[in-house]
Amino acid sequence: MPLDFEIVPAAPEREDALQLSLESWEGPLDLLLALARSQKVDLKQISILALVEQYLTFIAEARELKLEVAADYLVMAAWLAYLKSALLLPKDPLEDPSPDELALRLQLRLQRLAAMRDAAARLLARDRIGRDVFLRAKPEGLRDIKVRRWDASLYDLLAAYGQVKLRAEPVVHMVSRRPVITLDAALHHLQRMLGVKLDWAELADFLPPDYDGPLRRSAIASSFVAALELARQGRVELKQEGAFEPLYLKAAGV
Amino acid sequence: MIDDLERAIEAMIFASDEPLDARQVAGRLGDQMTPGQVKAIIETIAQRHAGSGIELVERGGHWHFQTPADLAHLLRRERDDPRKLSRAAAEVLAIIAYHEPVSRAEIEAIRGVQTSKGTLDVLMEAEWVMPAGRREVPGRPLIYKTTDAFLQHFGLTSRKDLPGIEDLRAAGLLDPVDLAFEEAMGELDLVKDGEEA
Amino acid sequence: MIDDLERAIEAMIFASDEPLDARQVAGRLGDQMTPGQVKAIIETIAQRHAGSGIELVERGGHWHFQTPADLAHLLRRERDDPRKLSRAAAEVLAIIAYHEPVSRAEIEAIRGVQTSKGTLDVLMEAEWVMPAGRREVPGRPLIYKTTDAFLQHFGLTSRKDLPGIEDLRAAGLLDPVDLAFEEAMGELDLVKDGEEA
Repeated sequence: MPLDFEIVPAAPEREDALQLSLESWEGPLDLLLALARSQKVDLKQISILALVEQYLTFIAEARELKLEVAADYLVMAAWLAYLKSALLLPKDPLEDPSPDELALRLQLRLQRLAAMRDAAARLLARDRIGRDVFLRAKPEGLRDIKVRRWDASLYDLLAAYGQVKLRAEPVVHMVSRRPVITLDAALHHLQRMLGVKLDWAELADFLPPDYDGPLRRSAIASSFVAALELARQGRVELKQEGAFEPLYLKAAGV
Repeated sequence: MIDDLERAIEAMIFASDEPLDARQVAGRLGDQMTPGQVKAIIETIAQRHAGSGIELVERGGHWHFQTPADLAHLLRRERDDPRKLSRAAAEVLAIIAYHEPVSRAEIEAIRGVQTSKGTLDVLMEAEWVMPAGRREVPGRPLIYKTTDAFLQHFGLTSRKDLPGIEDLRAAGLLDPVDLAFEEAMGELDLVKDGEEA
Repeated sequence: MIDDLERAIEAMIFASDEPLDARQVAGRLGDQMTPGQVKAIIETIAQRHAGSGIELVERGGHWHFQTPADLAHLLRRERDDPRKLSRAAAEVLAIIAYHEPVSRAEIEAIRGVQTSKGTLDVLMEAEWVMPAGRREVPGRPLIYKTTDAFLQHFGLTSRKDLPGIEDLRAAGLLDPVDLAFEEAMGELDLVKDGEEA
C-alpha cells in the first residue's frame, strides 16, 4: 500500500517539521484536516477553537521563518481569526450566520474530506489488476474477420468496356456543332414564305416565332443572305428606310 | 463431462482480451440463448473454477478470468508496476466513485482546492473515469462517472462494492455540506426543544 | 479442494506471458521442488481441465493454456464486407472477359494506361479471374482468363453471352458521354423540325 498511497505527513510532533512541509499540503482545508487529526479525537468531537488556534500559530510561524505562504492559506487564516473572535465574544443573537453555525460547517467539511481520503486509501488497497491479481498475458482474442465480397453488376462491366473501347479508338476531333440555320434551309424557307405573304413584310416576320437566342441570330443572318440572293435572282424586292432600319421584302412582280 | 455450450462460453471468455458481458457472449453464439441463460452458465463455470488458481469474476456485469489475490506474492514481479496515483488523483477518483455523477466544482467543494487539469486527465487516460453528460444547472458543467474498467481494476463487482459506501451514505457523509448542515441544525433545534421541555 | 501448490502453479502458467517449463516453475517457487515433482503437478492440472473450454498443453517441454482447437470458429467469426469494384478493376475484368486469355501487358495496351498489380489481385480475390498459363513469347508472361464464378456472378451462361461491340454501340455504351454534345444534339433536332415546318 505505501507504494501507491503515501498518507499525508501525519500531523508532526515537532513544530519545525510542520513548517518545513508546508508544500506538502494541498490547500488550507488539507492542512486543517491534518491539524484536526493531531487532536487524536473523532472529528465529531473536535475543538474548533483549538484547531483555529493551531492553524493561526502554524501560519504565524511560517511567516516568521519567511516561508512563502500562498494567498489562500492567508485568506483562511483571516477567516479563522474572525471565527475565533466571534466564538470568544459574548453571543450576539442577531448575528447571522452565528459563529457556531460557521464552526459546524467547517467541521462538516473536514468530515467529508476525511471520509473521501479514507475511501481513497481503502480503494487503492483493494486487490488491483497487475499488482495483486493477474490476467492472461496473451489471450488469443476474439476476432471478427471481415470477408470482402466484391460487388459489380453486368452493366458496370459493359460500361467499363465501352469506356476502354472509346479510349482506344483513334482520336477524332469533332468541332461541336452550334445550332445554325444553313443558307440552303433559309432559302428554302424564305421562298415558301414569299408565296404566302403578298405585301411588304419585315424580314424578321419570316422567321418561325419559336427561334430564339443563337438560333434566332443565325436564322436572321442566313435569311438576310438568302434575301440578297433572291433579290439578285430578281425573285424578291427589298426596301429599307435607312441604315439599321428594318428590312422589308416582298415577292417580285406581285 | 462438461456440456458443449459451457465449454464454448468458457473458451470465449478465456480467449477474449477484454471482459465480456452475457449479451456479447449470447451474440457470438448466434443469439440462440437469452443473456439470462448465458449468465446462469457463466455462474456454473465460475463455480467450477472456485478455489483453483484461476478465477472467473464479475466486474460491472462483465466477466473475466484472473488469478486469486492470495497468490500475488508468487506472481508479482519487479516489472509489475501498477499505475501509481498521486494523492490528489486518488482523492478525486474516490470522490467521483462515491458521488457519481459529479462535477468538477463539486469535487473541488469537497477537497477545498482547485483540481489541476492533469489530475482528471490521468484518470481519464487510465480509463477509470469518463464524462457523463452535463448537469442541467447554470453553466451546464460537465459531470463525471467511473467506468467498467475502474470496477475491473479495483476488483469491484459493482459500485455497491465500494468499500464502506453504505456506512458513508448512512452517516450522511456523501451528502453535500449544505444538506448536512440543515439536518444538523434541525437536530440542534430538537435538542434545544428537548431542554426547554 | 485443490492444494495450494497446485493452485500456485496453475496461476503462474496462466499469468505468464510465455510458456513455462517445469524448471522455471520450480525456480519461481523457490526451488523447494524438483522439476519432476512440478511436472507431476502440472499434469494433474492438465487432467483437471481436460474436456473443458480451457486446455493446458505442452509444447517442447513448455506449458501454456489455450482454448481447444475445435472451438476456434467461435473465436474467429467471419463477417461479410461488401465492396464495390473500382472502375479500373471493372475495366480490367471486362478486357479479360472479352479478350481472354490475355497478359497484363496486353491489358495495358488495350486500356492505354498502366494497370496496378493490386487490380488483378482484387479480381483474383473475388475469384472472377485466374491465371491460365503462360504465353509462349519472349518473357513468357502469365495470361489470365475468367472463371465459372465470374459467369455465375454476372448471370452469364457462357462468355458468348457477352454483348458484341455492335450491341454495345447500339446500347449507347460506346458513345462519348459529353453533356454539351448531348445538348447540341437536342438543338439540331429543333432545326430539323424548323425545316420541315
